Amino acid sequence: MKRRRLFVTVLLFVLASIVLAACQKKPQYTCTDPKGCVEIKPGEPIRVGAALVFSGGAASYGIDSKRGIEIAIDDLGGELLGHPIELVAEDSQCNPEGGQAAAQKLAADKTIVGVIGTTCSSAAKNAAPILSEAGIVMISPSNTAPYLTDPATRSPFYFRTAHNDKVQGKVAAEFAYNELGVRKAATIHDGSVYAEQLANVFAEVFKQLGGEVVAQEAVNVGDTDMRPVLTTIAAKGPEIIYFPIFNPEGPLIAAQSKEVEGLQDVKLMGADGLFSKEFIEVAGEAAVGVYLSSPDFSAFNPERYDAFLKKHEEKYGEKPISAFHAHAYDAMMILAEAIKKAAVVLEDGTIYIPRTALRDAVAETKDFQGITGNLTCDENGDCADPHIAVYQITSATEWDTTDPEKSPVKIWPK
Amino acid sequence: MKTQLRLMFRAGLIGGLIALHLTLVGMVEALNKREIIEDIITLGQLLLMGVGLGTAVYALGKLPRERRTQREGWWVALGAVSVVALILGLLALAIKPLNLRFMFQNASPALVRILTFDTPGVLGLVKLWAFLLFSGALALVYLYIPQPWDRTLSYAVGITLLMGILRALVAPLLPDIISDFLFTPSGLTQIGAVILVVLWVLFLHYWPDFKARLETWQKEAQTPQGAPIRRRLNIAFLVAILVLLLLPAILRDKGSYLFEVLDMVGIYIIMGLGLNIVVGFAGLLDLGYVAFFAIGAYTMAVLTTPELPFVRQYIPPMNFWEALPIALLLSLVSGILLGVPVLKTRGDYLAIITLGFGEIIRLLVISDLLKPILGGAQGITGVARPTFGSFVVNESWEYFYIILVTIGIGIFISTRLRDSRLGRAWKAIREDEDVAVAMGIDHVSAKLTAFATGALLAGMAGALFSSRLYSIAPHSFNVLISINVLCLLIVGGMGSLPGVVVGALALVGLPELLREFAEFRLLVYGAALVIMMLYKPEGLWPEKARVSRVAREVFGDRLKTLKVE
Amino acid sequence: MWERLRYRLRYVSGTDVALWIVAALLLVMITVGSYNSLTSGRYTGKQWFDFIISGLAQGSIYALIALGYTMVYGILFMINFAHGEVFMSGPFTAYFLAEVLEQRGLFETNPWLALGLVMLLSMAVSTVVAVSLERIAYRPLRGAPRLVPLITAIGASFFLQYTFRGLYTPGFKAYPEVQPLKGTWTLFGLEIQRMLIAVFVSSLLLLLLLYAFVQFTKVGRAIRAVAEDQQAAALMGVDVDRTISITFAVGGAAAGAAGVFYALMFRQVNFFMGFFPGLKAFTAAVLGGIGNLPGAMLGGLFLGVFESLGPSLFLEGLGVPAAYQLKDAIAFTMLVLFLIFRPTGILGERLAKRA
Amino acid sequence: MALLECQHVTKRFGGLVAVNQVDLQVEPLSIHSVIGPNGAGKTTLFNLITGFYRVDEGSILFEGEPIHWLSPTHIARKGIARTYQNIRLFGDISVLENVLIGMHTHLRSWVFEPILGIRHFLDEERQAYKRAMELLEYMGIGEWAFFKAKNLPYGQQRRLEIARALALEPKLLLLDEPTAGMNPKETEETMALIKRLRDDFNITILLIEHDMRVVMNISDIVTVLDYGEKISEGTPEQVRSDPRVIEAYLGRGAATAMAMATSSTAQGD
Repeated sequence: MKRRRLFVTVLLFVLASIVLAACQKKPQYTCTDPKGCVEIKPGEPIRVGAALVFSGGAASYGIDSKRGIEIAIDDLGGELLGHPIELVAEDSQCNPEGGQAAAQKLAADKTIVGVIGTTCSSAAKNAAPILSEAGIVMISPSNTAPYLTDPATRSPFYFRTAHNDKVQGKVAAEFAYNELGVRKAATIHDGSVYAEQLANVFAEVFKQLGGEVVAQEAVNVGDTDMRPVLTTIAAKGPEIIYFPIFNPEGPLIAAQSKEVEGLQDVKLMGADGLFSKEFIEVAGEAAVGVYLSSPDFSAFNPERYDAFLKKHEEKYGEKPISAFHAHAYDAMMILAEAIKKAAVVLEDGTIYIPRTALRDAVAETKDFQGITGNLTCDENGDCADPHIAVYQITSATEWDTTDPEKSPVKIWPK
Repeated sequence: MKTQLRLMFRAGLIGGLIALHLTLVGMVEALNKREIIEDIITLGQLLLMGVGLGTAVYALGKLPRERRTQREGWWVALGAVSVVALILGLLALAIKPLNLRFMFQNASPALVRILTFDTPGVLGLVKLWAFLLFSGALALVYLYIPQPWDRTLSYAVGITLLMGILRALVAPLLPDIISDFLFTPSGLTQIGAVILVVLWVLFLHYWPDFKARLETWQKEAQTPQGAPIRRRLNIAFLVAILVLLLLPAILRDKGSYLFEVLDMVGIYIIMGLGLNIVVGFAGLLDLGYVAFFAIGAYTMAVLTTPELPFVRQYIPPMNFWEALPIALLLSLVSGILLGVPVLKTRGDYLAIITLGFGEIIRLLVISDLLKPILGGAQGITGVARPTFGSFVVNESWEYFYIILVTIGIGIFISTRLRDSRLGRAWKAIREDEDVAVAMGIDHVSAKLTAFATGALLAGMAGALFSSRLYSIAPHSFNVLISINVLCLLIVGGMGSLPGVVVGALALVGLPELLREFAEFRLLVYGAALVIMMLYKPEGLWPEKARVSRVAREVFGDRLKTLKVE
Repeated sequence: MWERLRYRLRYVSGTDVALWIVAALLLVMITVGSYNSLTSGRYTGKQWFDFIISGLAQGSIYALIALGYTMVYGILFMINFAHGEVFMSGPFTAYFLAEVLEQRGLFETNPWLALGLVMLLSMAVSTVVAVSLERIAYRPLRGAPRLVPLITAIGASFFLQYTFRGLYTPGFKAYPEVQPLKGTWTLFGLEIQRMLIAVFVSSLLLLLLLYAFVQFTKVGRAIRAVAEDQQAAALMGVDVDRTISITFAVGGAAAGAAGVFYALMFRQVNFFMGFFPGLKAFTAAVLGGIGNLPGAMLGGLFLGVFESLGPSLFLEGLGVPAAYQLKDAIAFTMLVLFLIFRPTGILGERLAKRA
Repeated sequence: MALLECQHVTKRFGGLVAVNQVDLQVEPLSIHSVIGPNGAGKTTLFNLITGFYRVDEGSILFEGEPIHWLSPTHIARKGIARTYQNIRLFGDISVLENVLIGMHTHLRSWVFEPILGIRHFLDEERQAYKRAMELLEYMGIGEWAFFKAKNLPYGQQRRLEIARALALEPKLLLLDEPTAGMNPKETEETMALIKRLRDDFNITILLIEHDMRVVMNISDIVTVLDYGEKISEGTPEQVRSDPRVIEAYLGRGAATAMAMATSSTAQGD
């Protein structure tokens, strides 16, 4: 019986201390936001979620973006409004179930202010509605599927800093038809949502302009020997091959196309998924002459990107490993900016962030000086710089985005 | 003396290598961001502590029991831990001058700071050493705690830390007041940790008493005069079941993530039950099981989505219940169709052929060829959800009930078939196909039935999966799913039905909860599989010798005179 | 009459009939597709030749990996799922040496020496990984039910993949170029990439080396003896553990060498690079007759050519869009057909019997 | 009419002729032994009869019907059961279930009956369990019913294998060296058992032995194989004195010299 008394005493003690702790809380601000507010007491961190892909074959995109976010946090001095920023990274994988699970997990955590992610559009399809329901604003650094910002299907709390495929695919097609003057095109995608969509948009627009799409081919992620598919394409006699895919399949296509008879003089064009130094490292000499579409770097101060690269190398011991670090950096910065705008700061340092207000603050982002361009969020959640430029690689060794005269050289619009 | 030195260095080297691996892979640094107990210890430090503790335990384990608490034990354990400290210290020192970062991306200044506890110079190394000595000493302290308390205390600490790690699961389930008090956003508060340890110690201490009482009740209930007790026990049992069944509905708002996880576990359990019939009962090693899962999921999606204009020309979108039988039928038929060629092959060839089938299905799904029908790389959105009248099943906790019912059906089918003529035929084929055939068993139809039943369950799981997700993408159906299902069978215990549940919880549930450490999820998963196979190859819950229902009925009391093994 | 027919077909079952029908359908599809492709004149003879050449090069890589698979299978009868990771570990590690050598300019001044050093390191690392894998993960499991080592191998495969990912980088690393292997050579009046020839020739050489090793050395004899019957070999004084270790070491070294060729040919390494080639190599090993060294080689080449030729030859003629996407489906369909109609592979099984 | 009839049965493995033009007639309810030295083709003959090997030439008739084109499953269903030289039990399942598997052909249920729990199915199962237990008890291993088969002692495993074969209710039972690995006492018990089996179950038994002496007492007819060919056939006495048999067993040189000695030893048994 003695034992039982001990047990009861301890239990009482526990309950008492909990009640005491609960009584200390005194509300000073009444939240009227329909989706509620995040309360951050002095010394507590502002918690930002990152739902990106960290496992499987696509992991390098997610890790790349995560590093971009971390550098952004460093650039903010690790804090916002006197509160440290804490990044909560969850693996959203590259499929709907991963997106759903990661979103549910983040949505269950009431201290999460906003989420950067997801990496893959397929994951975003499921994550966006869940996070919107929970009132968590979500900015994706790399989703490109038109579906996500289509007014009919978009979730209200969803934004992105990556380019809608519709925009970029159209620019590429127009450039090829009008500027390069080619009339026969071939496309290659890799079975990813991004590439397939881009290739299709390109083909559609190219046909509308009056061109002919002679081949629409596809490779698989992980393929290394591209000669057969290139030989197939060569037989159709295109003047340009559009391959809006990723590393390393992209540079392999560029490199091996030089080894396939009939393709030596065909023009090659990729998209922003390939716009990184790694492209020339793998493709070597074959990279020279390749066109890549990308946000227009001359629209803003490109030295910032260089500073970013320096910090990246310092922090992670290597160059960015994929294409969406800068987009992620900008996404984090936009979020931080919006938090500053929306937060209600009390005297003792406690801040309240009304969720809908935060969303509106993000939506109002205008002429934001990011490293991927001048960002303005439109009413559907597309925040990427609408100015897309086409660059041409002119050197197999040099990669300098700060100087428009050096490779890659900006050639369109002039 | 010499053997002790050898033991010390051996243990130290093993521990040191593991510590090196963990640090250079980046685990320590990544986990260090998570504070398990506020301002006291991070998960990364806990990991290093675990290595120190493990090294000491390993070294002590090699010593005879009585010598562990003597001076010898102290020397060996702490010496081994010091070797670990030495190795980590050398790493911390070498990172900068040798530019290790050129090769090992995680050999960063941040790592050095963690290893030296933010203290530059020699003092930092001393701190590292002291920290590891402390963790090694824990193993020795354990030896000095008197008997029942040593275990109780260590379990309590372990469970408390686990609660801190799995905060995302536990905290939302508690009322806000309590969870705010016990948990920080990343782990436990200091008071919370103390309280939880105390509570767990008390619970674990009284648990044996309680269990013993329960057992005496049960025994009493079986005596003729135990009717009232029996009645009370039955009521308690029913109430417990009822509460369990109602739990999802009670917890629905707080536990949306929990049920997200449980749904996924449930779907894997359904698949596991199906594959258990194919591999566990009939012994047919199927590595392409994801094919049937994909067929179920895609049939459901194609038939019910408003998208896909090509298909919609011919068939209007169906609702969930209209599409379900078709999905099941198709997966059943595909099970038979894929089963036919497989009949001719055995063993590893069977494995590779089925693997090939799985890949073929995935490639077809993603291909431009079938894009008008299957949606290609973009997948399909707008899959129907189950409806009951005007009620639409929408939330994950609502799906959980449907999944639960399906699991129930799966278990029912499995148990019924296991002890039937067909089940025996499967087992015979598994054990020795030649002899089975010589016994007049039609191995063709037995194998095809196994494939069909397995495919049916996988198709069901797939249909639920796609409906629950509302949209599906081809990348979800890769070979990893087949491997995962097979592994959960083996981790749970081949052929054992409770093993399927345990295996799914261990291999799907746990990694799901640790989603934030996903960078290391498969690393840990792989290591766990290897360790599991090395030390417990029969699984966590192996199939025990059973006496079937009919046997119990037929032989009745005679069973007691027979040896059961 | 009916009796006679029934007697003739006495051993044909319903399953066989079903399979024959499927095979016949596929065959018709293949023939129609090929006929259409060949008569449409889409491709010139030179282009068909190019398909075959690039198929042979890719196939040589498969073959190199398959050799390791097949040796391990021949001796332990287990699928070493982690062999793809052994293949990855070597060149991924050797990348850093290559990078240093390139910075020092050795690839310019003495490319063969540089290549040799990189190759050596890669083989050493792969060997160490393979041997420790055997020692730590497989040896304690000898004699366990077959599924157990398979699961262990799967686990080890994940573990290795993510270990190397954590150690080095989750991204890609680009290998330096080797000048003498750039450009083309003219053989029989045809221009062929030097790299392709180099890979093909070295895989042939490696095969010969391994074959000679297994066939003519004392250790090779021990390997064959263990493959034939472990217990008997042990009774005859063969150190079984050591022999198995050596087999893993040899398989690992071959994988390390293959890895460097892969890295040179495709200019990039990554932690995931072993997974798909590993899967394909296993398919190749099975195609050739698992446990059979020349079979692995033949299977690899066969698979490579089929993958390269198949989409254009069979599928395009049938009007399949983006046919190249389905090349793996072709490979696996062929594997399935092969296993059904010739279950022991092209050259038949067993390391012991045929080496 | 003979129950089983082999007509000119031939089986080749590559260049090796394992069974060459063998004729065999097994009379109903007889105990017929096939003996011969190691490698004489006895087990191959069994595998031909049970359909595991394909007959290259000749035919095998069972109850007057050709069975050599049937699959092993169908041959088993015609009523031929067998045991193996190196015992092949279903090791990981219980002894009782091993016997139940033997009854496979006499039960009817498949997928739906057990799932739906149809009464007919349950009755059938109960009957089967009872019958299986009876068989086990007949063989004297009833107490082991719920042991895993692989954990039985060696002698018990032999008995279980026979019990499993009997569960098939065969007309013809093929026993492949049922006394292999037994000491003389066990061998004698087994022989007595075989005789009892024939009488209690009314079955015909075809028996393989390589030790000639073992079968002499119980066999009605003995067929001697050597290098795949039938070299002698007849009652035990006839076979025992056949010089070709002696030659096969002892070698050509010794044959004549040892003829007397052998026959006297045999008589001494």
